[in-house]
Amino acid sequence: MPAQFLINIMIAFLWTLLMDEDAFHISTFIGGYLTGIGILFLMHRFFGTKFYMIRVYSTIKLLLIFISELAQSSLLIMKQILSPKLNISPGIFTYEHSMEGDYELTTLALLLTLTPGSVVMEVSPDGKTFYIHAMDVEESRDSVLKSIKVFEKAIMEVTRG
Amino acid sequence: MIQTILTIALSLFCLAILLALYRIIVGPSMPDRVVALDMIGVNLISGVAVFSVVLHTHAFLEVILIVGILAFISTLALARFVERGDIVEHKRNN
Amino acid sequence: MHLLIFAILIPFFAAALIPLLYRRVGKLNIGWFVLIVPLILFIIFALRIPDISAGDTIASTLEWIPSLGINFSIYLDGLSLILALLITGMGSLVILYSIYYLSPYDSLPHFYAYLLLFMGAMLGVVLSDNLLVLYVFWELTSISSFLLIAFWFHRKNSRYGAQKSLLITVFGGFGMLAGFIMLHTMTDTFSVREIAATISQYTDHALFYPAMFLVLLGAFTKSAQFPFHIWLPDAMEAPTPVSAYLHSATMVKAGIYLVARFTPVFGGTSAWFWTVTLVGLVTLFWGSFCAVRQTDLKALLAYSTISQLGLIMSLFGMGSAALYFGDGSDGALYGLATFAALFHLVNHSTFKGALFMVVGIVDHQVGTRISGV
Amino acid sequence: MMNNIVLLPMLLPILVGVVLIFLRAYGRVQAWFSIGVMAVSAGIAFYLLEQVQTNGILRLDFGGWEPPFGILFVADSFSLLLVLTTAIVATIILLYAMFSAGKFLQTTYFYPTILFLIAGVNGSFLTGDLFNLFVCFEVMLLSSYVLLTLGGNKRQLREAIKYVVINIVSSWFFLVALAYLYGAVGTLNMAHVSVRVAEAGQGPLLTTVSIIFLIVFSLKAGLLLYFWLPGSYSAPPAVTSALFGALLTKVGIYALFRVFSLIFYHQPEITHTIIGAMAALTLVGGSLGAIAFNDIRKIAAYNVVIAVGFILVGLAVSTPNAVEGAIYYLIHDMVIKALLFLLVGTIISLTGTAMLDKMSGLMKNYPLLGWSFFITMLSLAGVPPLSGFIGKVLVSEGAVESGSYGLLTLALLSSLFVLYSLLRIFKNSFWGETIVSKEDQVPLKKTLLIPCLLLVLLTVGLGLGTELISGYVTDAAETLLNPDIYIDAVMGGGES
Amino acid sequence: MKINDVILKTVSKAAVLIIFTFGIYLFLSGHNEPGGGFIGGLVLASAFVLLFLSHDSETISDAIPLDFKKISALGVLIAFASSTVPMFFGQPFMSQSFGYFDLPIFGKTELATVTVFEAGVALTVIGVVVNIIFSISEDE
Amino acid sequence: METLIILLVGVLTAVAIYLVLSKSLIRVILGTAIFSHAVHLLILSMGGLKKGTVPLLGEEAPSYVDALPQALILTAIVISFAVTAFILVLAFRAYQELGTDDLEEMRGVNDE
Amino acid sequence: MSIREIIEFAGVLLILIGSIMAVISAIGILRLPDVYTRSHAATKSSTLAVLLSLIGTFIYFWASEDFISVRLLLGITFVFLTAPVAGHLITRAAYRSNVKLSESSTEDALENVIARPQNTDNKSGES
Repeated sequence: MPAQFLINIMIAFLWTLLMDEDAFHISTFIGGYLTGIGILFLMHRFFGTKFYMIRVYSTIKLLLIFISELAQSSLLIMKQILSPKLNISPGIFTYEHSMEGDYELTTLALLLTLTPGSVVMEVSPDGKTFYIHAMDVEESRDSVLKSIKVFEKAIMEVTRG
Repeated sequence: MIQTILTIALSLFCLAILLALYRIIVGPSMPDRVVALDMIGVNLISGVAVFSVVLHTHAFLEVILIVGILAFISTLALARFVERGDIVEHKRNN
Repeated sequence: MHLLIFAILIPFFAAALIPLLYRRVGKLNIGWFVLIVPLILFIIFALRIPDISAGDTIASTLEWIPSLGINFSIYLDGLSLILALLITGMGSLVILYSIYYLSPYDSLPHFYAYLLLFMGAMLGVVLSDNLLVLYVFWELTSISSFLLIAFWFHRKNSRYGAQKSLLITVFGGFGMLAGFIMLHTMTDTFSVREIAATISQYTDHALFYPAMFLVLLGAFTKSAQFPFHIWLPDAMEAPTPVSAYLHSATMVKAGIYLVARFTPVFGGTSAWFWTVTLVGLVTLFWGSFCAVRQTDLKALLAYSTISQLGLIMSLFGMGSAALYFGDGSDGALYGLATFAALFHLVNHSTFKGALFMVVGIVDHQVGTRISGV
Repeated sequence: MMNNIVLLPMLLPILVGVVLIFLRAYGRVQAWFSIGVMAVSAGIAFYLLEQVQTNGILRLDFGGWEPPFGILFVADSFSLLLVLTTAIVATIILLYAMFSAGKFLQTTYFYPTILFLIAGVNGSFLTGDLFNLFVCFEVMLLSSYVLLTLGGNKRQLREAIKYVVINIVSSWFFLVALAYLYGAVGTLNMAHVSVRVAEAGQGPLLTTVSIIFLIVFSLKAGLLLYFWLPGSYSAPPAVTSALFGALLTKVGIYALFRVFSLIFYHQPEITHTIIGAMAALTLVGGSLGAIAFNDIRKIAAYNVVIAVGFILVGLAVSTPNAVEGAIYYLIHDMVIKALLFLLVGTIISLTGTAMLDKMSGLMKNYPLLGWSFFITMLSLAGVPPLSGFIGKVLVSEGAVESGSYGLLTLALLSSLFVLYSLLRIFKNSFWGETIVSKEDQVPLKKTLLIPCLLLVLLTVGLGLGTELISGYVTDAAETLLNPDIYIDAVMGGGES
Repeated sequence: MKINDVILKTVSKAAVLIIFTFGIYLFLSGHNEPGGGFIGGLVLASAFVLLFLSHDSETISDAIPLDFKKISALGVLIAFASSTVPMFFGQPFMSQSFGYFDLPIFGKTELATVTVFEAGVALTVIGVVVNIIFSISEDE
Repeated sequence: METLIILLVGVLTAVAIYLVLSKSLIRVILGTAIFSHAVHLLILSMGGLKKGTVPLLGEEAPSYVDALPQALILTAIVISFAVTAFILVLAFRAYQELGTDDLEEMRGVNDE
Repeated sequence: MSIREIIEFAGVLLILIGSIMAVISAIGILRLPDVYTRSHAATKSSTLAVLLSLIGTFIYFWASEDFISVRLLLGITFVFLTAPVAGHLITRAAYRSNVKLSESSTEDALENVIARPQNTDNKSGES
């Protein structure tokens, strides 16, 4: 996967050199890069792996999920804050995830922390279990459990391709 | 128009900081204060950003990142202190 | 530059040499070597007698801090010569005496070094023309006296007496220094002769009387005049040769020398006359009065010394009356009083020195100096 | 006129100090390096002093910014005399440190800190900018904090806290004064400030600012506000207190002289009167303190206070004689205070106690030490012909000239108290029955006496050889009394 | 239950990268823009502090074998030595000079001697700050 | 504006002095720190609060503010930083050695 | 109104929304019953608030001066990255230092996992 990226950069660099300009122009480089993407899209089967822009796509998707979750959760919190009576029942519950490696784990934890009404409080020493504090346990447990699957899938798309 | 909105935004940030300040003073527990402090840091960042828009200058943009870094480190240090009573461990157990 | 400057410096060099010499000489009594110094000096000064009595004076200068007008200026006239002879002569005798008096267990090099230090300092006092240099030697006499009184410093009384004498004489010295500085401020010179020559212009100066009293303060503390006499009896803890030499014959005469030296400067005022005379008389009576009550022979002699010093002081005071009453320094009163004072000065030195030495011998032989035991 | 060499007395110690940090493990090497650099800076200071006599005041503008912009170093006779003395005294103290310091001190950055301290001191003497003076003060103070706490026994820590807090507060007051001065005259270059003050006239505002300066520098110098001094000067080891006693208060005194002779000289009836009153009270307080204690370190520390009062009498009077005398006395005091603290430290290390009543009869066992102390005592009391004498005479003469008889009396009486307080030490610890037998006596390292004897020689030499330095001192006093010389030298090159 | 710091460690790795980049940028931009040795040094030091906070001191000392006391000393040395250099060319202490050079790839670049001085300052600040944080916060 | 800042300086100084005079060492340290900030503000306002852009070469504006007070304050901040750090370490050591951070109690601790 | 001005205005509007959110989350800090719920307010809405205002600023500069501020982007990334971690750390620290959950809490899965000292009247207290 990184190999593809490097090749792409190389193509872009080559492109820039072939243009034979006086100075280094970033626009030429970007043009070269785009050309490289095209070439790679055509050629990626020869490298035997998936086209790396798919990874980029999933990363962007993950980011969008992040942002939308953040917006949702903020709105939720603000609704609760601004409601005249606090009608919440906070609590802590556990969740066992299926992530591997520090980066996946951390990403999931960050995502969870930003989802509506939940904060990851503890990670068990083996790293398998999250202890999550929720604003409204009953309500958010379901939503968290539901959305968490989506997250896991999104993350795995990025990390494992 | 824009200036008015920006002024309002700026004063709202100040208000938020003052509210958080109240939480710092009242407490009641140490983590409460840390939470509020973290919030002040975050609001300060926004305030600086808005301020640089008001003044039409780029000179303060570095401040944003620096305040962010410092707020994070201080929150981290305070949280550790609350949690374990030390800040830098010599040798971690695990 | 005159040879006489070296006369002052010889004792200092000799004192510095003693520690080296002591190692070489070994068991031989070092006193014999030390004795040579005052003897030579005595001869040097004695050779000057004809010149001085003919009315000549000798002056010479060695530069020290010329930019501030502070120099080793030597001035030898009759008054100085008498005292110089007294110092060297008594010095020789006392050293001779102490050769037999001190036990070999005492720290002889220290003793002789201090004694030579004192001798040099005292010569400096009587020969200096420059006020500040005079003050330098003045303080040196106080210090050497301090060291000599505390020669047996393991005794508590010695330490007490040494400290008391040092504090009082240094206190007086500081007063005298202030007086000298005032004189300098008035006349812009440190030379006694120049001051005496020009002082008549400054008698109305605001500093004139403060300067006079401050100089007198120095003289009175050194010469154990009432009420500063209290250090002298305590100083009798010193070894007897020291008592004989410093505390009856020479050092206590420094104050009197000062008064004599400054009579031409301040003598024309009533304040000088009354102060010197009255203090002298009170000291004379108080000293005698106290002396009667003493049983310790040395203390008795100390108080007797105080009263004798008072006598000499009052004589100088009376002499100055001649100046005050306009009789002039050529008058009979001035001449007579001064002559009497100087004569008694020498007189007292010799007889009191002898008495002290005798007491020392008694002490040695009998084992006590308390009479009536 | 551009003279990079002016910078060296501050730069060299810093550079060498930094290098020494890398040589942490080699105590001896560190010591020799520091001694070497101090000796070299003594040579430089002497060379500069000669230069000043022939070429007039030297100046170095940092980065080539002409005054009044930028910061600059100015070397006149007064500063250079102090730099020279600092270098010599520091060399000797370092010698003592090398012979006495244990493994512990050598490996805890002792020498680098000393060098930084000296750099701060020299910088304060040489700088021509008030803010830079503040910075150099802080360099010096920070090093002194570190020195005070090195070793870290309880007493040291306690005194250090007091010392540090007081100095921090006074430093901020220094900044307050700088702020007001900057607000009033718009510059901090000393010569330029002087010009501006002279132009605008020293009104009530500026006089008030000058009094803030007075308070700040008095705190540093120990003038009247000396309450912190005895404790912190008596707590640390001998070498440190010798450095403190010899150098730290002197920087405050230097600043007082500089500021009140160069800048705020227009209203002497207010400022100099206050200085006089403070000096008088300092003399009284110091004298009482010196005779009140049984702890010989405290006695020595109070002697520092007395000396400060005495020197400031010279400034309060401000006649040519008095200023000259004060300079002589300042130089003398640097030498003799170093000696005093070294001797006191040696006595304590020999007897294991600092209490007067617990020691006796050292004279028998350590005669050389005893005589050193005796000469120190006399020199401190201003007994001729030792080094304290000429300064005392001249300051007294200044007091007489200006009619300040009260100050004169106090100054002379304080000398008596000095004498008495030290006489007590001498009498109790050196005289008396020797209570320690020959076998039990702690051996005195001969090498420890070498620095002491060097200082003794110095004090005797300064007394007898006054003529050698009198030319420089006169020049220094002349510059102090005529601010125009200084101003011309600094502002002459640039726009005026 | 033992504390599991995995989230903190992972995030701080990323954060340290950002801080380092930013610190070096600040350090280099000090010429015409706000920044410079002192500020850059502070930011870089905060990166070290973050590392020490999120990991333990021994791990970091193994990973980054630097003696911060010596770093600060080295910084002072560089700063002062670079200020001394103009003295050998007859310029006043602390004189700075700069020039424009044509470097390959970078094009026309400004090189100023002040950068060396700033590097010294930055090193000093890093060393001092890390040391201070260390001595205050480290457990016995 | 200047008046406002001067008032702020006054308040800060009052707070600082109150803190410095208290018994607890840590309060004293905080007091000195606050005092330093008050002084920095004072320098700033004494330099004159003028209209103008930050004095940077990158910025182009008709007027710049006076750069000197800022340079002074920057230096002063560095120094106050160093000093505060030092005294914090010192207080920590003292707390370890003497077992108290109360200045009154510290005085009672015997020598050695 | 040109496009440019509209974009500028959008940026400013983002800033305004951000500021309003900041105030709301600050109210949350005051109103919510315990540390844990408060940290929700601090980590979520507050982060969003600052992100909004930073992005607003970024857009504004982009629109008005064609200035792409990498520093701002770095800042946004940094805040985005660290704010959740801060919340995580604080809640963890709070729980481990015996700050009680609010009365209204219904569930405590950590109760039996982390040994908390059994003194009820601890110093940190409850809200």
